[in-house]
Amino acid sequence: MSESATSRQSRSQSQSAQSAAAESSAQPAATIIMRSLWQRSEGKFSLIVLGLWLIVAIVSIFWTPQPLLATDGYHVWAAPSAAHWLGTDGTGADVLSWLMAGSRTNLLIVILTVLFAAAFGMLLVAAMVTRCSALAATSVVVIDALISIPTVLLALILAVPLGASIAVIVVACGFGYGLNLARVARSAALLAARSAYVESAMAGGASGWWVFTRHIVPNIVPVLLVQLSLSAGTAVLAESGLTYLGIGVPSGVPSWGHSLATSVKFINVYPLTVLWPGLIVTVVVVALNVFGDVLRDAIDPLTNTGLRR
Amino acid sequence: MTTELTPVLTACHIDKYFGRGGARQHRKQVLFDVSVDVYPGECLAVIGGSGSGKSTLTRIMLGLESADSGTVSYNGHPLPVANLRRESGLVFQDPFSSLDPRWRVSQSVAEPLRIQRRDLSRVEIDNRACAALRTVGLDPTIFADRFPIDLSGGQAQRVAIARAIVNEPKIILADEPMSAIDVAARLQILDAFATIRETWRDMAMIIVSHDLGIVQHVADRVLVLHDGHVEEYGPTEQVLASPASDYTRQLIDAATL
Amino acid sequence: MSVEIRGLNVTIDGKSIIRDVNMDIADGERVGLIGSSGSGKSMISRAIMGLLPTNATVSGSIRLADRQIVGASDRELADLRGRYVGMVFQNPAASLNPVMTVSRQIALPLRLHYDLTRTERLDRVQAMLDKVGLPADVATKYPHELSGGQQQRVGIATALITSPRFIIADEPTTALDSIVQRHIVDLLVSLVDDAGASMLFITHDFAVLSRAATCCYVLDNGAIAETGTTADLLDHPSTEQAVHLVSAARELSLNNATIAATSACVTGMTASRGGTEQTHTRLYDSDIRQEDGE
Amino acid sequence: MRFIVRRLLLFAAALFGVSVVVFVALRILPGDVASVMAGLNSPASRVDALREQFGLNRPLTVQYLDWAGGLVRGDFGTSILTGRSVTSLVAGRAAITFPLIVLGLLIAMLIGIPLGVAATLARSSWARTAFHVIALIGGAIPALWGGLLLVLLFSRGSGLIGLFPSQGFPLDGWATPVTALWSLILPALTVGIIVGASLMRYTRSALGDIAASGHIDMAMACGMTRRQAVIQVGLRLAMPQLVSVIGLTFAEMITGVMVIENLFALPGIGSGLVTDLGNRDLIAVQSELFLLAAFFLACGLLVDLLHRALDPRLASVANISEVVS
Amino acid sequence: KPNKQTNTTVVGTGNVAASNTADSITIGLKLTPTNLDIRTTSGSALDQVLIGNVYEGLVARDENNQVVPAIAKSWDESADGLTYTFHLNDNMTFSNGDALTAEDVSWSINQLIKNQYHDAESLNMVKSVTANDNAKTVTITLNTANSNLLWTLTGRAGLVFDKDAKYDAKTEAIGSGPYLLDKFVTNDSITFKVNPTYWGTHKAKTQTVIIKYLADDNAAVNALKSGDVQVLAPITENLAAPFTKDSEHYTVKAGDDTDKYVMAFNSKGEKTADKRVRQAIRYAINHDELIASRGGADKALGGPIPSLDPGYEDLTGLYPYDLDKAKSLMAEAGYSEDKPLQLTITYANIYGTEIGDQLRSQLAKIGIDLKVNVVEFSTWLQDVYTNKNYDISLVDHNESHDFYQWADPTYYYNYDNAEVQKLYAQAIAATDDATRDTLLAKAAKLVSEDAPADWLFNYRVTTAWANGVKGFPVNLNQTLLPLYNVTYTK
Ligand SMILES: Nc1ncnc2c1ncn2[C@@H]1O[C@H](COP(=O)(O)OP(=O)(O)OP(=O)(O)O)[C@@H](O)[C@H]1O
Ligand SMILES: Nc1ncnc2c1ncn2[C@@H]1O[C@H](COP(=O)(O)OP(=O)(O)OP(=O)(O)O)[C@@H](O)[C@H]1O
Ligand SMILES: [Mg+2]
Ligand SMILES: [Mg+2]
Repeated sequence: MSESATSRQSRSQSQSAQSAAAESSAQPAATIIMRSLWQRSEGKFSLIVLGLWLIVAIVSIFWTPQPLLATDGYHVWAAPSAAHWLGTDGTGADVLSWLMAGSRTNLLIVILTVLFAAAFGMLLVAAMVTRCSALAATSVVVIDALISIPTVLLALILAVPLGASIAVIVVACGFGYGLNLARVARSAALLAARSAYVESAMAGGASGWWVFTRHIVPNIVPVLLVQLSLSAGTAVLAESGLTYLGIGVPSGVPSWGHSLATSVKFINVYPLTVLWPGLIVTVVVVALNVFGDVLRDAIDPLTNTGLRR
Repeated sequence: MTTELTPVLTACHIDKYFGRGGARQHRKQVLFDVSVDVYPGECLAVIGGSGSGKSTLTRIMLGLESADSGTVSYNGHPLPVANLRRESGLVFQDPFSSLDPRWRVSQSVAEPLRIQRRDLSRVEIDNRACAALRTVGLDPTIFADRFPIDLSGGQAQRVAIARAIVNEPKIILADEPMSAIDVAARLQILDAFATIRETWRDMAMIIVSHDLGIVQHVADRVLVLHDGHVEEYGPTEQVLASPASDYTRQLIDAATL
Repeated sequence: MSVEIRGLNVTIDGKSIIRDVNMDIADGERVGLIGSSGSGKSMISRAIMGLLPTNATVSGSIRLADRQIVGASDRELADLRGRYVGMVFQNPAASLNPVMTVSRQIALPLRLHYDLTRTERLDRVQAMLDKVGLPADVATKYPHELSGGQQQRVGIATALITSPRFIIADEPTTALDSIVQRHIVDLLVSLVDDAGASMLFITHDFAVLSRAATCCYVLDNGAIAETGTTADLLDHPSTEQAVHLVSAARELSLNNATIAATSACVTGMTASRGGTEQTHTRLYDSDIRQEDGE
Repeated sequence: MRFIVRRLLLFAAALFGVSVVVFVALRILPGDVASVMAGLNSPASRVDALREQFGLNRPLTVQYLDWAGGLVRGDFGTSILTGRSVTSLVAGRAAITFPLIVLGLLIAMLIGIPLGVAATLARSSWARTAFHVIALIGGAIPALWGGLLLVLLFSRGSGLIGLFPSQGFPLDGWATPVTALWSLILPALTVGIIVGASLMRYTRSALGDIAASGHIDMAMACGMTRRQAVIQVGLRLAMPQLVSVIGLTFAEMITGVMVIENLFALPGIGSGLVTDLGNRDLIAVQSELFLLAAFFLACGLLVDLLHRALDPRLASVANISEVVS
Repeated sequence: KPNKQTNTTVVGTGNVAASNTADSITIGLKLTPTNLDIRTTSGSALDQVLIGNVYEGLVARDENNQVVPAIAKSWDESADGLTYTFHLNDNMTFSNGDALTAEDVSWSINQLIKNQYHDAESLNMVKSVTANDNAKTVTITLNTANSNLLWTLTGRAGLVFDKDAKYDAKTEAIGSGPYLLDKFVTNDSITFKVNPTYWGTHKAKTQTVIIKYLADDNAAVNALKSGDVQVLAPITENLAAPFTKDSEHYTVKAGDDTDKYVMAFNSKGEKTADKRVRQAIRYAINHDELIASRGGADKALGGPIPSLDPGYEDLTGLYPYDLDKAKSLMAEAGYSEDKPLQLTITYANIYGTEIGDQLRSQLAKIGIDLKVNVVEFSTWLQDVYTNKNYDISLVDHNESHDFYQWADPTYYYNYDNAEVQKLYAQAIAATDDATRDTLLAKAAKLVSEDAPADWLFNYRVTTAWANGVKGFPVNLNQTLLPLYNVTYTK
């Protein structure tokens, strides 16, 4: 989403450069957005957490404290030690290494889910605000009907032919969140679609595509951002739940849900091992949710006065 | 103006119903046999009580809504006429709702050009947008990069006008363009209209308002609507100075206090 | 009820909205407040009601009779509002409760402040509806079923139902056509004068202003620019802001004596309905056929 | 009236669609109930015989018509594997799941709405921040983890403070209501806290929008205190929105409840569905899914009708989507 | 004060034991039966709870897997091994009051054969089953001698049902055992009540036994901790630590069992047809480590026959953990760590993900890139068991006396060795146990040498109970769980 806003920003930037106005501060929009994100403590928190996540995910491709594949049946559920900072799990593998490697799986899941949800959601939004009232009415009803299907049911059924896999999570969650997105964005989109500026654009001969991409999408970006960030957080949570049910991330693929699901069985005996994945998931989900809120405020020229100068 | 002049836009015997359902008796008739026309270079004002059908009539005249009976013709051709849209400009009642809040002023003003004039280069489009802004008395160097939220009501209204005139329309429709702003700003906008009318001499204009002061200020002719019926129709001077109908007289008396 | 405002400052999110405003409204006085859009007129009225947005900070003093408003507890304010002070909001559509019927809405201040039976309340509501010129059947309707003008009158009725000692009217006649407008202004004035209450009247319309207010404040960008009796102010405005407003208003107000014969008339065009019809009947025969078909 | 009829017709159409989709989706799955029943070490002839006996060899359309015909008559079929009628099977499980969801929702509402109101009313910025943080963290806890933390804290036997049973449901069900209720407390708390946190966010944002609108100001101008206005007027105005959120949450809670039922060994719909699907007891699964979908659709219907009852502005509008949300 | 009074009175009656012994006991088990129809539905969960409790067989098994009398108090075997005569007990009744006669016995077995109920194929060699009601005998004649017959009759094949009773076998059960079925809640629990008309010596000692199915390990442990169940069988070894430590209140014990974790290599698989690959894998697997990671209770197992079954012999020496040998075999077969062999292991999700991860890690060392595919059991049945479409499979074969799997080339192992088949046929035809055992041992060794599978370990079930529970079987309790002896003293 940020791309569209940024490109819009840069487009007008070039215009303003043309219009021979006194250019006192020709800062790129991205810098302004980052700065206003960083200025708020929530923004700082979420940027740090998400940044760490990204870094760890990249680092884990090349390096983890212990090789990921190494199991050691003689030292299962070991307490934290110099060799294993966070101890070992039920196969004797290093918990820290698995959590680090898990971060990239979860990152992938989150990104794919969000993309899927965004694409699907926008499609639905387009259907709902179209001038063809029959299509709009049916899509509203269909969305209301589909939205009641719980993600986990979809995942259960998808998991049978596909087996436990990332695709199951992405499709099931992306589908559900796309519907949610459409439903939530509907009012903003309708507001834009029925607004006087769209009416005058249409009166001036604008095509539906023009109106949708130029007017409606930019005006639902704030809702979109918040909803997508919620979806991202929910995807992380859903991953752990689905993996626990055996229909999420396949065995052997590191993920936070995998760490959580395998260690959760032993919470009575080895509570410490469960602590880490649980904490990480909680913190990351909080960061994602907060990030959506602050990003919305930072990226929207209506709320971020810095962008308006 | 002389008799030979033909009207740009003519509406004849317009009836309009609102409401759902098939049976006519369940629907509400808001316009009763209304006929009106506009000549090039002329400014027609539509006045009347709230809910009397002013907005509906003007929307029908621009083909934004269809009438249940009666015809509208543009330059002698019955609607729909393809080039009416290109050659007309719209100014809505609420300036802020008619500007995309996330578009800069320059973008909003240039939008009609970008949609209709694919032949123009970007620079050319920008130049025309700036010219339009200047016409309505806004300095492009200051206002082009602003967002609507940073404009005052009068400024926003003038941006909306600039947007309506950027494509040099043959006819402009302004639906209560000034109700939301203070007196000083109203004057600015009226000045802007005056400039435009001097620039394009044969541009027609329809203005809807319930403020008789404004009507007196700009309009050449006045149409008085009362509950969907034409109450009075004639030159401004005549209608305001010696109204033929009681209703018009009451309106005028109440306004002069 | 007298109002005395001293050194009022209102800041929202670091932005100064009202700057050092002093204002006096004596018992039984009707005071007007004018100023360009966004100059802070509504904000002052809200400050008097203790209804500023939660993120606003206030300093200075507002005394209503002998009660201090600034810093008063919500409880104390609630006790004043609706009982001694009534307010007509600028935008009736956005302030009337969409899930309350008109009669419940109008009766709300009565219900909150007085111990009346249901029938007593309904009687008063009917009487009030009558006063603002609304038919009795409006009572059972919901706000969305009313026109803008009717909504505005419901707001006025709500503010007046308890016969408050002080009335704030924030542009109460914008959505009304001139006939109804005149009626409402007269009503407000008579109610205030009969009850010996006082009133703060905010408007853009100078005709209305001169009818409603005896003296007047001009607000510019949050500060008082000028003050005086309405007649004086309209005749000889002194500050730039006031001059600007008054001259614009003068230019725009309807004046039968100065109707300018600037614009040309289409000759042969008659001002009567019949005449127009005739012209068109001749021009467009086809239309008539269409109409006959219907 | 027309609205209700239209809405009911849509409801029926949706049910038909659901039945087809569910039926077809399940036939794609590999494995069947006959081989599950025959298990390891059975000759192929037995599997074939079982298949024949259960009518799994018939054409799909015949099987569908058979099933759908039953549905129309209110007969949801008999589970091949357990030999019980799906109705009684579902009824037994629903007697656990629905109380659990309702209890969870109650807890969520008890947590979410008052906290949401409090967050709206809070004037000091640190109090707002505190509410914000509570809502954020509460909504971000994985159900798995949160449930087990609660067990570690409050369960009899393994918890720090032994208050509630940590798992299971009493054998005689609701015949011993207190024990039954008691055994649902921890699972309901687990879902309730998570859902409550998000409900709090919704309440806060809905109330926030309304509190900034003129309606609250009007109520206050009539003589209400801010608290009165927010609770009496604000909540009432937010009600349609909250009703939709809660209606949707109902569906979402099924997701959370599946994990929770496993975690707390409750033989409810969620865990039952997982086993039935695992056993490929398709008649049971398709009827269960159908009933669930019907239930959700009915919830949606109810929400729409409530919406209408709660907002007089909708009474004159045929298509709700035009006005609300 | 009055309380004390009553107390003394109770003590005074000398009913001490009765006052402390609980009327009911709750037992936590793991795998739940889907229905109760033991004649048509597979799964050891049914054998576990129903045989010996509700239904009784002609003969039964003791906890050392040996045949003992049940409905038949004794039996004669003809010298050629073709005729068995069973002498039945007197005055036997079913729980519904019907008398249990020789007619019921022969009807039950004949029905099984006629309707091809579950396990019918194990009675393929039966020629006829006849009853003599007056003499209270049942005679079974065979076409060929079968040394497994008696043992077979301890299982489902020998169960005796009431010929005249009409009931829904999926949800009800009427048998002659010490308990009768009171209530069955699918997926949740089974309640047994004492059978008041029970005829035999295994009189139930506890009035009510509730069996609670706890699929989630945590829930199970919490249930034992909070006293919701008194016995947990099985308990995951790694989770037993708190109970092991608390010996004042709990007892934890591992019992012998016939569960074999069989990691089968598709003998006709594209890559696993190569014996060197199969052998390499067997050398590469560190069984000790696997067992240690599971808590150490399980036993290493080198071949297809576990210690409780006839023909057992310690074969763990055949393929000791030897990475070098494994690597060189892989090299011979053309694979190395740089050019790894891609294999997929498919198994049902009930076994958890850990074991797959461990195998993957162990096999990675010899250049096998093992993909772990954890599926639903029904999918496993379809893909592996029925369609034989797999590289490596993993399943806990908990049946006893199941060596025939290796002598059946159509079984999903795809293992076809004529010598083994011949030896097995001879063993079955043997008329004395010693000969049978030698032949079986020989066959088992041949199988193990061929490496059609690796037997990861012999799973020994760990059971934990609250002190005060007596008489709970520890051995074989996942397939055979007679509960008549169980008591709980608070
Ligand atoms: N879409 C619609 N559906 C039903 N009724 C409508 C619709 N639009 C307008 N009306 C009705 O038609 C009548 C005329 O409406 P119109 O908007 O033309 O009035 P107006 O003269 O412009 O009033 P105002 O001065 O308040 O703008 C009103 O009674 C209004 O209620
Ligand atoms: N909730 C708010 N938060 C921040 N600023 C606000 C808020 N409400 C109003 N303002 C600002 O306060 C200033 C004064 O607003 P106010 O509503 O008092 O103007 P007004 O004089 O009543 O104008 P109008 O004639 O248009 O009603 C404006 O600049 C407005 O932008
Ligand atoms: Mg209008
Ligand atoms: Mg105002």
